[in-house]
Amino acid sequence: MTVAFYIMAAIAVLGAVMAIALRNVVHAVFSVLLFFSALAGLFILLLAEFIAVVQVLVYIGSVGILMLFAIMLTTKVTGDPTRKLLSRGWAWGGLVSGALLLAFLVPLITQSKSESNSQLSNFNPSVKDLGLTLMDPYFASVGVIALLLTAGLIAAVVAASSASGE
Amino acid sequence: MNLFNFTDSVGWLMWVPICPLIAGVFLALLKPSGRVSAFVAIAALAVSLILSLKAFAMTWGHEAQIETHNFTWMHIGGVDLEFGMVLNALTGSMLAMVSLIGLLIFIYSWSYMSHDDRMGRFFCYLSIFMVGMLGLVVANSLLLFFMFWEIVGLASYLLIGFWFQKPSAAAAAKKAFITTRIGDLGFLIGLLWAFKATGTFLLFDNGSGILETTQIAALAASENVMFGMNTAGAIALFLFIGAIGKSGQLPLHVWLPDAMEGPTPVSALIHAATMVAAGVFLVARAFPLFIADLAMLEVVAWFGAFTTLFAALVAVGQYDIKRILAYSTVSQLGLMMVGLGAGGLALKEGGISIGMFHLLTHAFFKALLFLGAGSIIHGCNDEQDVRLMGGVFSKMKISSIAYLAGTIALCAFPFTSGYFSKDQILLSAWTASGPIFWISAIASLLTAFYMTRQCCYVFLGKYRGKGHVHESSPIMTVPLVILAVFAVALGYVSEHFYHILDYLSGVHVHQHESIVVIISWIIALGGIGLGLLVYARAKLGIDETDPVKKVFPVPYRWLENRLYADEFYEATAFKLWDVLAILITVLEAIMNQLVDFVTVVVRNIGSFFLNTIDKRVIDEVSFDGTCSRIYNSSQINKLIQNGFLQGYLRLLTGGAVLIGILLIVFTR
Amino acid sequence: MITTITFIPLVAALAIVLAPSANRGMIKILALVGTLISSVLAIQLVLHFDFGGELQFVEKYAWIPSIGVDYFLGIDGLNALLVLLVAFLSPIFVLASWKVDEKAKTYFSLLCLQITALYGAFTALNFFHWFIFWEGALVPVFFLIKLYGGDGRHKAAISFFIFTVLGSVAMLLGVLLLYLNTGSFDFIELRKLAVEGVIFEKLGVLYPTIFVAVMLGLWVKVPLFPLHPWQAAAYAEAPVAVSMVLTGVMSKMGVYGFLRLVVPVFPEAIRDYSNTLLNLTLITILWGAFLALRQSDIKRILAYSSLNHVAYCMFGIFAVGAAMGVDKINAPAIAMQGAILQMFAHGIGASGLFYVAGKMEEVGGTRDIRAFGGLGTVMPRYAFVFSFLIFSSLGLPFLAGFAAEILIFSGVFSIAPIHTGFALLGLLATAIFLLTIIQRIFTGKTNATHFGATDISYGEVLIILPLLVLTVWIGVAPSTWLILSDQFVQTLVSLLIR
Amino acid sequence: MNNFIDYKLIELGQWTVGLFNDYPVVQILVHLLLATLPLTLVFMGAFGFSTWLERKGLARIQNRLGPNRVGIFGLLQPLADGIKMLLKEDIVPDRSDKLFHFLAPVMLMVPAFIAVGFLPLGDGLMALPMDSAILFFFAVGSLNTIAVFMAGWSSRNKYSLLGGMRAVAQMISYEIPLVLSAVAVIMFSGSLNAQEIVASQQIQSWLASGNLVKEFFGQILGWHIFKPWGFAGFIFFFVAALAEANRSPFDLPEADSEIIAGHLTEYSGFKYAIFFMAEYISAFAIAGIATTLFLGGWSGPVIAGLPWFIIKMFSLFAVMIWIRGTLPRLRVDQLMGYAWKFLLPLAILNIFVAGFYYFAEQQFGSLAAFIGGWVIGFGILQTAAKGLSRLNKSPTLDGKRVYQLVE
Amino acid sequence: MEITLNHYLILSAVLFTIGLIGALTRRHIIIMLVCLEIMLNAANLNLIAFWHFGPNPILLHGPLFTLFTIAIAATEAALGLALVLAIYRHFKTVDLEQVQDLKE
Repeated sequence: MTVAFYIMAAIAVLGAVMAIALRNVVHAVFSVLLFFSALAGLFILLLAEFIAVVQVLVYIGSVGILMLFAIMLTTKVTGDPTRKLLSRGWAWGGLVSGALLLAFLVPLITQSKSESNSQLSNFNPSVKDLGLTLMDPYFASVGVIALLLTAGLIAAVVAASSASGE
Repeated sequence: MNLFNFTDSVGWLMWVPICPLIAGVFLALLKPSGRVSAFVAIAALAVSLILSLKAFAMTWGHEAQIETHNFTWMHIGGVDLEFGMVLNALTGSMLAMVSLIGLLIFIYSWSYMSHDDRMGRFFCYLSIFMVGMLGLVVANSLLLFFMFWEIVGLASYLLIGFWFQKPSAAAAAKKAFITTRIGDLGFLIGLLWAFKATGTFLLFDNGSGILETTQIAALAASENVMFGMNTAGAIALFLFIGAIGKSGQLPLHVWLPDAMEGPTPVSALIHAATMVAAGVFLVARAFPLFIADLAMLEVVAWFGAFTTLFAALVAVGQYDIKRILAYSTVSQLGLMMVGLGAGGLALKEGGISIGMFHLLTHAFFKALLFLGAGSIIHGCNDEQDVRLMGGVFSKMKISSIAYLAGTIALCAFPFTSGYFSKDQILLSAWTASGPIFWISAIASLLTAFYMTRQCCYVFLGKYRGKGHVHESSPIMTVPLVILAVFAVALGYVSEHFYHILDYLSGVHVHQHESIVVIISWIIALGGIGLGLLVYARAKLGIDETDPVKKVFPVPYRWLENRLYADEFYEATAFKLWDVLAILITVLEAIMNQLVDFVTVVVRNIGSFFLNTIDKRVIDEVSFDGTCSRIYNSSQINKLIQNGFLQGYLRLLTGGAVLIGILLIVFTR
Repeated sequence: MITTITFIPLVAALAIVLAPSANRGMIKILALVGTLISSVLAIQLVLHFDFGGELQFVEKYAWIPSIGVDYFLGIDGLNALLVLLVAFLSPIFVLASWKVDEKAKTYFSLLCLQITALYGAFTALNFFHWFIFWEGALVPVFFLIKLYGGDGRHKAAISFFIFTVLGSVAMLLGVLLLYLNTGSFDFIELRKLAVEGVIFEKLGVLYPTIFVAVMLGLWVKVPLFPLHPWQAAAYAEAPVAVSMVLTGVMSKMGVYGFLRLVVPVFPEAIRDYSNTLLNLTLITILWGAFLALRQSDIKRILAYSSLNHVAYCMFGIFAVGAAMGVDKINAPAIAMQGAILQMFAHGIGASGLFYVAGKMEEVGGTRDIRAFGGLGTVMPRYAFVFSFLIFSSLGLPFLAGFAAEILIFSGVFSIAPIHTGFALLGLLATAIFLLTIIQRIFTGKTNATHFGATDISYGEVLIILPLLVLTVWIGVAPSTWLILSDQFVQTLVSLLIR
Repeated sequence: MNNFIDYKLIELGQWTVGLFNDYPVVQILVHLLLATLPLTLVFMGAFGFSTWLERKGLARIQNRLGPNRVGIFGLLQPLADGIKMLLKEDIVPDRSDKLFHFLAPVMLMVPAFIAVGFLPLGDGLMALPMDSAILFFFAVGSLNTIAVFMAGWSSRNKYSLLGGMRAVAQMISYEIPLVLSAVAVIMFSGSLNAQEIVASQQIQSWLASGNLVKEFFGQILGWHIFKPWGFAGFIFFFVAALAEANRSPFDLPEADSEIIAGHLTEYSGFKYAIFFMAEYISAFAIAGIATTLFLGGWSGPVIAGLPWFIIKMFSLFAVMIWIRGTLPRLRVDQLMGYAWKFLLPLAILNIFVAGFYYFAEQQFGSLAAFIGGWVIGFGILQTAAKGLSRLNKSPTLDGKRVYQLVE
Repeated sequence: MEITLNHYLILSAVLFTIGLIGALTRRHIIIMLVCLEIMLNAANLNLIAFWHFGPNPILLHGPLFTLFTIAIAATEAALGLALVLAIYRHFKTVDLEQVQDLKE
């Protein structure tokens, strides 16, 4: 488990770093797909099979594709060899983000008590349980999410198509 | 209020006006064809007639009995405004007369109007009229009486102006409405005063009604309220003004001859038999008030006397067959007033019967005369000028005989109905006041004279008009015959004659004076004789000068021009009215100029504020100055708000970092 | 509830603003639906009104507590009938302007705004927000006249605006002075203070000044004699529906203001100056009637007739001040009831008249009655409706005008018989000029230009039909409506008569 | 108990694993090998066979012989082709993205084989026995898209890119009706487990009755395809599956006549062979999952589960071949419209029909639900389909069509 | 060494920061969206980790919440990319620096 975690973590970090560092946008997107799959692996490690599947279905199968589409539709076919990689004042951004990690997240995490024992060893959550929970106590939330998705879908269609009407 | 209770209360009397109302609404809303309309209206009125006859039967023999049925119309501030119906002899007889004559005239109109494509509308108006008239008769509240009175006025307006395409008809309708309205305002004041003085509008209300003894006594107790009269007299005076307007008495008589512009059945029904008699009926109804101040009775009698003489004189100078009858009506109405006034002076309560009896007989023979005239006009191809008629008798036997029956009744030929009623009036006048008697007698003589003149013009000689003369249809002649029978035969109830008088007034009436009887014989026969003497042999026609005119040219011209009454009003009242209106219009124009001036001033003040104060002070110093200062200070903010997305994000993150640091610092 | 009724038309106005301006049908439907909902709710509300009770359906929330301003709404006997009036008329206003197509969006949103202001002005019970609605009713009318009126609309709108605003300013100053001395903007509170005589005491020397100042604003709005000249022009030049609003409801706002703000708060003044007030009112009655005699512009005639009729209301109200005491017929109550009923009856009748007069302009292209003739032959339905309303207006029994006028006269005659006698002359003049209208327009030979004139459609008949039905209803059974204000009037009269 | 072959195979596997009880690491490896190797080999063999089958079938349909030189009936033709492919030069375009050009076929093949692992080949015979196997199958199936895009993009060829984009758009679109029509089955069986889904297609009470006739039919009549929603769902699923596997008539991404084989343009040699194989294995996988979902999986009378499964799967594949030989290719605008405007609404409607059927079965018994379901449920679907096709009908072009070059 | 909650937390913090750095420094608008997804995923990892090591995993709060997050993230991605398309059409660029109309 330990090994698997470190491998996955390494892949995830690598993917993420590559995603923000690579000049070629398509490559960047592919590396973020790598990051997504590593995260799916981590989910499996954490016994959240279903979430892993959803991760693959949604992120790799849909969001990634969507990004690729967006790239294909916006820049030239081969991807945009951007003149400059980083935006104006990038140093500020880097500095601030790093500061956030160091000043905010790391101290908070290190201060907290480390938990290692999992209650999940004697309980294997099945998809059925998840579904029942989703449909019974959280039915309203599911409805809201469904509405949101529909609204998002329509909004996306409108946003993407209305401009073409110009 | 139980409308369907026909036995123990008189609430069912309400159905008498409601029946034609239903017919009228039905005709107005559904607009059926002319034939159906006529049928509906006649059927409704027939029901009313049956109910009226029931009412008549209930009162006959119970003359002193007064039955009422009252209900609340409005409730205000703890006070009830009540309406009601009353059933006494006055109601019963009048109802019977009105609905009977009404029905006959409805039937007559069916034929008379059959060529008019607005026949349905005509019957609708007629039904509305019957609503008003019957309602007025049964009303137990002065206010309700007034309301129906106005409805009658409306119906009269609509019917006079029935052929509104004719400008003269429209003008006559308006004139009729407005002239009677002048009288109505008097009536209104009278009833308001009555309300103020008694606190009720009810005529009879178990002893507390206006006409009942306690109230009358209270009203009569106050002395010298107005012109030396007591309150009852004052109220009566104003009510009498209403009666003057409606019954075409002297100052306000001008509308009635003009009203002949309407269809002939209308003239017969409204402007001869019923509506114009409503004024007389009002006086009869409110008679206790009149009796309470004898001065008021004299006023009534004098007004009546002047009117009857005036109208009889004018009638002599007219050529239009309907106009002659119209002036005759005015004259007879005056005579009824004389009857009421003088009768009141002579017989106290019995005065009612004197006037009312003539009203009833007059209704029959005058309706007959109008309908006959209508038939003759119809037969003479819608010609109304008597000079263009002549020789009608031989062509239209039935109509002519009926017409002649009416004529002799009107002339008070002995033992006809007119004779008895007129005789009673002259008798009362003889008792009451000499001058009034003589004026009435002269007027009666003139009546006989002008009726004879008219008959000579119409029936004798050769036909002088265009086309052929033809007899009218049976539907028209049958009512004529029935009315003729009534006109003559009402006289043959002579043994019941005093019964009728007793019945009408509720008190025992008996008067006899041989001289008067002789005088009235002389008047009737003398008038007819004089007329025949002058006109029977004379050459008559449109080109010929009237025989009387040959003798008295100047006075006759005055008569021809109706004694210049219209011209007089034109020159006085109308002018005054116009001058007032012009004066106020001018004043208003001046005020409008002032308004414009004010507007200009305000606008100038406004522009002063705009140009001087706003621009200088507000804009340059305070508001704009502040704004530009704020604008300048925003240059720094502008650096941050640069629209660069990541810039915002970075600031956001910086903020988070700051919070983190603060958290760390403060949690330690 | 009242809040809902008041603001639904406002919501409709907003919706209209947001609606696509090309879609006029939708705009009109929106306006109609908005007003209809309000109307239905308002009628529903009045149906639940308890006749015997005092103030009902009260909504009272502190608004600006520091100066005693509440959001205070309620219905009592006085405004129940007027709310009903607005409820009956407001959909008809919209329907009457159904043919407005040019700048329809602005028009209908202004109209809806107007209706909100009307509801508000009739239900507000705190001077502060009453005044907001009062002025709020002014602005849309100004624009409606200015944008959609006839040829002389600019002048009419300006003079209308200036007059009413000046009046309002006077009133505002007066009420502010009143507030400074009594510390209350609340109508009910002020009435209570007046009953206790506190107001008369506290104001002292200022009393007459404040009375006159407050009255000025209302005087202009009604309007009464010296301050009426704006009226005829505004009524004549406004578009049909706005004329209806002006005559049907706006003039009633002035009368309502008298009953709400002047009579209960300044009873002493009403008593002391009753003779002057009655004289001025009488002049207004005759003035309007005689002016109308000389006019040939139909809307001007109706405007002056309106001047005359509304003055009858004031006649009834001022007579109460002149009353010496309650005699056996309780004349002051009858007069005041008459005044209130006259507001309602005239609101219904005059709106209808302006509506049909507008139709006349449509047919003949002019408002000059001399240009017409014989329309009765070609347009029988129209002639019927027009004549019906005219007869109601001239006081034919069993129609609305009579019931109200007979009450006013019955009451006033007991108090001031001479004045009544002269006022009856006005009645005569009314009859003359109204019948002249019928004579000119409908009788005689048909004008050649109008042979092809089409009669009003059944749809238009349907618009006007509720008014006709109400006219008959008021005339035949006035107690249906009177019972609403009976309790209120008795209270008010007992306050005025010591 | 006719599934003895399945059980024997499982026993054999367990026995083999049991041999290495002392060496845990080796045991895991052996376990993995036993799970994957036979599968890989079998399916590669099946791939070879199916290429032969397809060529033969197409040839028969087109009234010719097809491969007949190498081996009996040309049976060894696939082998020959494979060798040829291996020997060919691997051409990589100069400006291509080398890494992705190399990764693309691998990315396509790996998910295809993983997907095959989720098929319930027999009773208990499953390479990756996971609880939510169906879900995993679809998740893995969606990875195909990435690979195709990779291939298309990395070739630096406009036809390739166009093909890749077409493929991506098509696959994403058809994935939705595909999953939705499967949802009906999942809902009905109440499980995502492939074995349970198969078990739910056997009428358990009949199996336990001991009556041979009942046992026989109990293994057939429970198939979802015999239910109205199942029949409709199967059709939707199969149509979507054709598109998902880029099979004719949805083979637009590889349309030779339009875009010169699309994303495969720049591939040759072994990489091309891998692409080819991955596509066939994908087709097998999707046919297998259709079998599992609608045709009762391994459930069948008389003979064992594994043969039944393979027979069914290959029959479906044969139908695909048949379709390929029969139907022309779709136009690209029709393609998307068909997915979004026709299949998707019908699939959603089908879910409702399935739900109602489920409750009808509980309420009225299975026979009544069966009869009523076919009448009502199928009627609804039929009406909906008719209505949708009418709605989707493109406006007809008026006027005579003009052939400029012909006339 | 046993894997504890803190490992996951650190990992997710690091991933989040990487995403943040990308979002704050890269000028390509799509990369920025990519970075947003990275951050969201890091958060998801946190949720699952807390659930896994949390006191009451049987309630399945973690996966549920993650499911919702993913749904929202998917919406966000779709919408964001649609906006990118709109922006691209409007500005003819995907360069964030040139998309500064908000300034006016």
